[in-house]
Amino acid sequence: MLSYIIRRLGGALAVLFGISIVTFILAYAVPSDPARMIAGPKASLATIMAIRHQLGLDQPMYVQYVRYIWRLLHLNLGMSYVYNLPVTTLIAQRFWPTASLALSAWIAELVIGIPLGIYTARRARRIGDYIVSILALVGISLLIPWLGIVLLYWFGFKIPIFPLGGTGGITHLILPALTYGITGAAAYTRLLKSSMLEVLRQDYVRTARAKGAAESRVVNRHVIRNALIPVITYGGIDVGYLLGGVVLLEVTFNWNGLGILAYNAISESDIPVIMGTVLLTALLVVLFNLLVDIVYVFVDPRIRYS
Amino acid sequence: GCGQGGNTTGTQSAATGPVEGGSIVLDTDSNFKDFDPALAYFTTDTEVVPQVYEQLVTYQGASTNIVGDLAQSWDVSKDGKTYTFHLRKGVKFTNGDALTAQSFIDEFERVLGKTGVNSPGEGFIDPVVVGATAYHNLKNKTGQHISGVTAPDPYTLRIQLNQPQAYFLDVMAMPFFSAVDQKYINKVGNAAFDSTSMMGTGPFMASQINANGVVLKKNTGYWNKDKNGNALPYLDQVKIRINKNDQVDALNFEQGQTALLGWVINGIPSASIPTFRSNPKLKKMMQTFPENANYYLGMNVKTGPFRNHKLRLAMEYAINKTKLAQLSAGKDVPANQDIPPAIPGYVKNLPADVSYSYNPTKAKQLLAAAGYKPGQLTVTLTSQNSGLAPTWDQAIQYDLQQVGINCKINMLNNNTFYTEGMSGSLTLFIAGWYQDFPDPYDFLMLLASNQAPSNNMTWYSNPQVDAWLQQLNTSTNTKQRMTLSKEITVQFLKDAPWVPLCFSNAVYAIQPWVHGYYFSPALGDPLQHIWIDKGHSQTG
Amino acid sequence: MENVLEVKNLEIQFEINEKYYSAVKDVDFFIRQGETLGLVGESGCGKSVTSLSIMRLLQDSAKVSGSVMYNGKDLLKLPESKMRSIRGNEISMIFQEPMTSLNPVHRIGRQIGESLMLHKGMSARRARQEAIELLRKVGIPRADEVVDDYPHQFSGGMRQRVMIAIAMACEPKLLIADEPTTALDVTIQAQILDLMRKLAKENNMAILLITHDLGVVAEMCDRVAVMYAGRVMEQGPVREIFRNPQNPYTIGLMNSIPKLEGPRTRLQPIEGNVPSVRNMPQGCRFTARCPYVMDICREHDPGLLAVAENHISRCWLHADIDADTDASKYTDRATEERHDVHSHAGEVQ
Amino acid sequence: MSVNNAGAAAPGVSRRAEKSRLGLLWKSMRDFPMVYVGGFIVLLLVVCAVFAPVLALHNPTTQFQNGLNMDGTPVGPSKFFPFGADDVGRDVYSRLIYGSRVSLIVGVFATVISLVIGTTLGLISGYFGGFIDTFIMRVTDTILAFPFLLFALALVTILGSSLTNVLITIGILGWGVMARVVRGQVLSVKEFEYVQAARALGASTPRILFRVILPNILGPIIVLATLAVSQNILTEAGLSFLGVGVQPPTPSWGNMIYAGVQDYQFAPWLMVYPGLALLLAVLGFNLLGDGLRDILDPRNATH
Amino acid sequence: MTAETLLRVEDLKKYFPIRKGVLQRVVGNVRAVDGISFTVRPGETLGVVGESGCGKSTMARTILRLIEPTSGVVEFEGKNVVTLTKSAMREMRREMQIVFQDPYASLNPRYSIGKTLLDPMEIHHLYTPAQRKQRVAQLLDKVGLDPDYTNRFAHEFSGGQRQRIGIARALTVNPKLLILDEPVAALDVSVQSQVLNLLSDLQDDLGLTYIFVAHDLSVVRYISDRVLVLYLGHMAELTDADELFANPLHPYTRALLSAVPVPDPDAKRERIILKGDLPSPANPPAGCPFHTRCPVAMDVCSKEVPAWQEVKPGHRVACHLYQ
Ligand SMILES: Nc1ncnc2c1ncn2[C@@H]1O[C@H](COP(=O)(O)OP(=O)(O)OP(=O)(O)O)[C@@H](O)[C@H]1O
Ligand SMILES: Nc1ncnc2c1ncn2[C@@H]1O[C@H](COP(=O)(O)OP(=O)(O)OP(=O)(O)O)[C@@H](O)[C@H]1O
Ligand SMILES: [Mg+2]
Ligand SMILES: [Mg+2]
Repeated sequence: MLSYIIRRLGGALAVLFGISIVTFILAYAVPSDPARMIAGPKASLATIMAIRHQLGLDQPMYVQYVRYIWRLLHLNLGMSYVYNLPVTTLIAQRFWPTASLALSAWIAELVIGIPLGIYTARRARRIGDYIVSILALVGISLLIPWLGIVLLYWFGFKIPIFPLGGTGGITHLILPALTYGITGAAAYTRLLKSSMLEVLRQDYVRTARAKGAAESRVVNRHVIRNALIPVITYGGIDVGYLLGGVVLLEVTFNWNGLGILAYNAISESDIPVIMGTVLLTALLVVLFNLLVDIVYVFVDPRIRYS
Repeated sequence: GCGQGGNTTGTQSAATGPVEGGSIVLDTDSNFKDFDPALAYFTTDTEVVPQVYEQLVTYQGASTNIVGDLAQSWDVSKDGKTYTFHLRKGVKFTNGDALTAQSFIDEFERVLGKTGVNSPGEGFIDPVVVGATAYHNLKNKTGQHISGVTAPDPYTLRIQLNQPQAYFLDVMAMPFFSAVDQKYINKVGNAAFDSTSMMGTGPFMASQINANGVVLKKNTGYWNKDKNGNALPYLDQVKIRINKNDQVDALNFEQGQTALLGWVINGIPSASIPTFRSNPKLKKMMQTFPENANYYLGMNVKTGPFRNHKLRLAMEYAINKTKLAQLSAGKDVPANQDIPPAIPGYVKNLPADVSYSYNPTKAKQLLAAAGYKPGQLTVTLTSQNSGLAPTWDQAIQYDLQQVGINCKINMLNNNTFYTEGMSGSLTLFIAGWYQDFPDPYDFLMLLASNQAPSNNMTWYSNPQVDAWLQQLNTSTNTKQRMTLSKEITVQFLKDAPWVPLCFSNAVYAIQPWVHGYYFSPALGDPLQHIWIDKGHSQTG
Repeated sequence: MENVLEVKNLEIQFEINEKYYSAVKDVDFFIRQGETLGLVGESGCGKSVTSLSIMRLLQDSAKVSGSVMYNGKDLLKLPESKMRSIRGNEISMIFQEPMTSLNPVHRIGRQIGESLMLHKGMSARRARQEAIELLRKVGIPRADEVVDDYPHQFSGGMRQRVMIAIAMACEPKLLIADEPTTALDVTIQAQILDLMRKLAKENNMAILLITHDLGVVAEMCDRVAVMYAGRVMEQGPVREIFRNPQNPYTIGLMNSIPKLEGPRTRLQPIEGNVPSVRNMPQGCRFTARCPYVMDICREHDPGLLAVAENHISRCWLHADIDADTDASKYTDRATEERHDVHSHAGEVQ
Repeated sequence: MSVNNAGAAAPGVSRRAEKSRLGLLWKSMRDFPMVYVGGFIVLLLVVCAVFAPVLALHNPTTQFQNGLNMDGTPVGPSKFFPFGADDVGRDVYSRLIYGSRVSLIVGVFATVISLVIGTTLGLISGYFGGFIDTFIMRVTDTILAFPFLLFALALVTILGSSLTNVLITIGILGWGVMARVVRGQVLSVKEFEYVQAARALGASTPRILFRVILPNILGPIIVLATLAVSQNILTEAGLSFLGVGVQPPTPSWGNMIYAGVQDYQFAPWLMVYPGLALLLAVLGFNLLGDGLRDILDPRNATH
Repeated sequence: MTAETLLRVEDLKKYFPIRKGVLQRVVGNVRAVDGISFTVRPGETLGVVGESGCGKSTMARTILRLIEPTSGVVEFEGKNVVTLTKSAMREMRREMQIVFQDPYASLNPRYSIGKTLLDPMEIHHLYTPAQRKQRVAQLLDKVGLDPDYTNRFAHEFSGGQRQRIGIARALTVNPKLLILDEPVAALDVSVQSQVLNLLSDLQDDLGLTYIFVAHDLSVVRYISDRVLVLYLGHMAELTDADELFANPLHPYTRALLSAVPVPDPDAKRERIILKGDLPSPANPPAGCPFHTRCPVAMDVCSKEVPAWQEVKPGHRVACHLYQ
């Protein structure tokens, strides 16, 4: 197990390395000059050139890349071109808000999606199944900015139960989490439903029934856990989506977090911040997927890594 | 209202005098980047920096009149080339250090790159100030000085110019040239001073700066008093929250959680304006300020189809500016020239041949005259992908299609747009210009050949205009300058490298219990004059 | 001795495309206390659905009618909660597939202990203790260690023993074993059968042993019911059936068994296939494959007829009739006779 | 519940043997009514797209003077504009009809692109295992761990914005999940003996991959693909929002919705109608996908 | 190599590596097949029996190179199959075919029966399309299925019918050797006897050679000329079928024989019940692999591997009892 984790972390390093190269290339391929951003819209060309020189932007790309990696090996993510702050500081300021936002959004998806999945599986091909499945699809079709505003308007403004956006504790998290949960739950619902239907036809479910277990016990103890594997797999992938899409939640609910930082960095060609946030996101996704693989072992004892 | 001129004052309470104390909350929709006065050139930053830092001179209230700030008075030599500022005595930085002429010299040196700062303010004093270029070009600046900036005594600052400049005091009012405490900067380090540890002589001091916003606290030792002798500022605290969703910001304001809506976010978001207009209570809180900014449709006169003058003229008639103004939720007004109406130099009565108006028939004729059959020409319209641009793009695209020009739309992010624009590779683009200071030169200089292609993204070049611009820059004679402005404007409209589109206005909403707010013409709106009714204190 | 279970007139219908088809019809049999009844028949003839219907474990798509009397109660009419208290407690079941009938994510001990906790209200710790005991009983070495293992760590034979342990946990009165050894190889099969026999004796437990392996039946059972296409074709003491099979289907089945001894002659299979649920012939269901088929067989089902004491068979051959007589009369007679046989059978012993 | 079909092929039923596969499919449709609904919706959308010029009331790009109120807000639904006008005065209804074209093309073709890449890589990865598997999975991780937005923005900025490029971008970025899922399926299917049987018969590797394994893992692929169709329609919307979607004034539901999100408070029709259209498409494709999966699953064909 | 030999297997071994650690080092082997040698003459049937997990399937698959052997020689008509190139191997597959144990898993559920049977001919470019169709009908007829069934799918057939389809599929390419991997294990007696009859009919008609893998001795007895008994990847006994059943030598063979339930309620045979389960091939016992369960084990059994000896003419056994 430990050796497996070590091997996977090795793979993660390879992935991060790949991502760093692609990001670097993409960041440079966009015809947009960071020096211009720093100098402001009215700066002279000379100033811009000076800035370019100062940042090393006049060097060939591979030189810049090697320098970047060299600094990275010393855990130095560089300085933001735009904010004049170390990228690590910028990230550290925003990490927890974004992490809590993403985590609660993810939990909301699970909290909404999984019970609905169980419900639809138990009611498969009955009216309840159709209604819930269609509602879940309605959820997918809603856009986060729109649903977010609607929820804010009704539950933050008209009936002010929740704060009108902004970073904060539990009360601030509920509406964004709900928004993400509603738009994202359907995938879990569908996945869980189909894998539960699969498990429900397994022989060991019949065994459980033959022991005289009540239907709820059969489902809770014998079906769900077995049906969870594909859901967990998707959960890992979903974290990637979530971290990529958290900017929409942040913008809608006024959370000044990593998503916004990354998004702005892209339009401002703030390469150190782009690199830093992309690598961090990638690292988190890879770690999460590793975590998912470890969770497998606890869910399904048949899975062993060596 | 950074970089946006204006003269309308905010609500004033006649009955009672200003109330001291209380705090307010404001929302902004963009991140703060840098609070170093030498670097702050970004809208949000320049709103905050003047609350903490002060300059030699500033504007009086909401007017465009220059008055002393940290300089109690100043003398200008006859030739207009030497400015001597007499500084206010007894002013202290909030850390207790005294303000001296050196505080300004330090900042000039910083702007010229002393500590590795790449200041956008550099272009405003180099090459105007004597020795600026030399100093800027020095590799090793330690122990060196700018020869034209001197301090005969601790409270006198002398600045020498290479040539007279009518708007030099306007330049000195820009936050780039604030007083800073070099000792403090050395202590906290340049980088920290840049971003997290601002410290000046102004009415407020930063008590908290983080990713969520800034909290400004009253500087109890502030030197300035109101006209009744009460200490400024009135407010104990101003909290500025970074809230990206301007629609939610509007809701926050409606809920009474913020004092102003529009401050730092360019007015009430256009999506919320109809809601505000239709609600009588909110409608009463709305106020409109001209922003002193223009939007124009630039055409590349150096390469591409728009080298053809007739085609450019056709464009002047093809665009329905009234509709563009309408699409801005009625905030903006159609433009017929470069300089906005509130800026000196605006030409009230343009000659008939250059007052273009929407006339598709004429546009079609001109297109034919330019040698294009309808549908034969395809152009690419480039714009930024923010704000109104997508709507305007499509309106313009439609207008062009109506006269027989096919138009593709290319939307770029802000930085890519300018990178491309400043390399002169855009054929047709929507751009805008916010004033730096209320002077015609600030707008007209965009047409100078030597600005191409960076600021003059159309590559417009007319030697006559260049000569006039040179004169406009150095002349100190107001009347002559106004004449020059008009001549340049008319000539430029004849050459038609642009289609002026709109002048923009900002629509704000102000809570009825907020008093003393005014929209500053060129700088950040000073918060020191704001006071609020008792019981409305906000902490966010 | 008393009948533990009496199945009468059992009919099981499945819904396919909104129509109901009888997979099992007119099935009658009984099991006495401590007795082992073998239920044999070709694959697909309805053995499993019959056993599942006794436990009321069939899906919603199945409609079950008739009666299943257990200790004077009709299991088919019992409320679900009552039925639950019988399942796994008084009647237990071992399924065909040891590989898939255990939940892969729960420890063996938990799975054995579950019915103890459900029915005997044991604490988890007591149940685990008991599970170890049961594992010992079914002959698994190192029971106290493997009790915390997962099914995948067990071999097929061990898993089948675990299944038996689960079934035996509450010391049921009746054990239904649905092909408990089909998936195992012969040496393991021998072990398992031995074990079942021992446990049945110890607890005076009745067994309904479902299989298609006549060898297993010969070794294990007291009586046999032979099923074909959803019907019981023949029923009687095991020796009777093997020595003196009456029904053409049983005869065919016996003939197709490859033997370990004697000359290696060509096997004699029953030609053809079991009819599908949706295409059951109207009369006797064996007509299409029966070498003795008569006209009446195609028209009418013969019903169970007594051929000897305790021995009944469903075939027109036993009914001494002329082809031209009114068939319905004979059907009636057959039904009556069946009831006779039944009550008769009940009196014996 | 395993259905034992021991007697299914008794001589009495052999007449069914002549039935064509199409007939079987049709028959299955009767057992799975939702697939009807889904199929009908998708058909409806296709009809909209194909016959847009007939169905539309106005030219979708005409900016009507009377489409805007004096204050610049769009006018609401009326006889002339059944679904109201949009922010530059165009007819929302007609744009909706024409918008089905882009949305369907993006939804379907981008999905096809990622399907082709993802399925191929997933098949190869799962089948060969070992180093190839590790390598492909690391590349997949890279794609999955990569922030979509950056990739999309950069790619479209480099390639320029056009329908084709939007297709390519969305397609290229979407294959990661497909590859993962396909690989997982392959891992289990390749253990079946019929795969070995094909090998024993001398089938080449591509044949085994695409003709033996692939048909057997279509179920989850179809479901994933239909989900992806709706997701891709939304992604196109997101790209339009960032100015890198399809060329204006070409309507797509995506760019209509995003344009409408802003004005939702005073012009809800801008977003509601395209939102409903999108919902319809999502429902249609997903119901169709679910239905197809059920039909293609041999366990569900109870005859 | 005489013309009398169609297939010669010599010292065939298949070890599945067990990997561990960061570097995935091989720390051990599952010795699924551990040194098997035998020959098969044309037209004969070699039965292979043994407990579940003793390596029968692995042996069958290794002979066909569906799994690469660890070592050993497999000679088919004088050619060493183990060293053939990939394309030569594909060609060779026409000669050697396999029928799998599980009739449910070995047919592609998405293929119609027609496609299942046409596919191999397409792969090997045999016959014209019209001839192929004809041949499908012929083959279906030959295995006793109605040619009308060509458009049906596997799930519509019973187990016995599926197994026939599996056999027909193997026959499409006219193989000389057919390896049957427990072809009747999943079938009930009446269907089983149908399939067994079919197999012997086919052998008579087409002159096929069979390797018939099973764990049920009574089945093997019916079909085989000679029988090979395997235990834990090793050969235990090899002799003529009649001889084996009349005179089993190896204690394991005896146990196996005694364990087969006899369909006779009066038969009171002494049953040898083996203790415990099959040991793991990953960790086989030292000495004779069977000694842990052997009822007559001696001291030497746990120390020395018994030699593979011809005890009587044509009767080989590996057991210390006969050394
Ligand atoms: N859920 C169901 N829907 C429709 N038909 C069913 C269903 N379950 C079983 N059947 C049918 O009922 C018949 C009896 O099936 P059952 O499983 O009882 O056979 P069996 O005798 O146990 O066979 P085997 O020996 O293979 O286990 C079969 O023809 C089968 O096709
Ligand atoms: N791919 C593999 N990797 C590791 N071990 C394997 C592999 N395939 C088979 N084995 C092991 O090799 C041994 C022999 O397996 P094999 O399938 O040949 O047995 P068998 O005699 O055919 O059994 P059965 O009668 O159950 O089919 C078993 O212990 C099995 O676990
Ligand atoms: Mg069964
Ligand atoms: Mg095997």
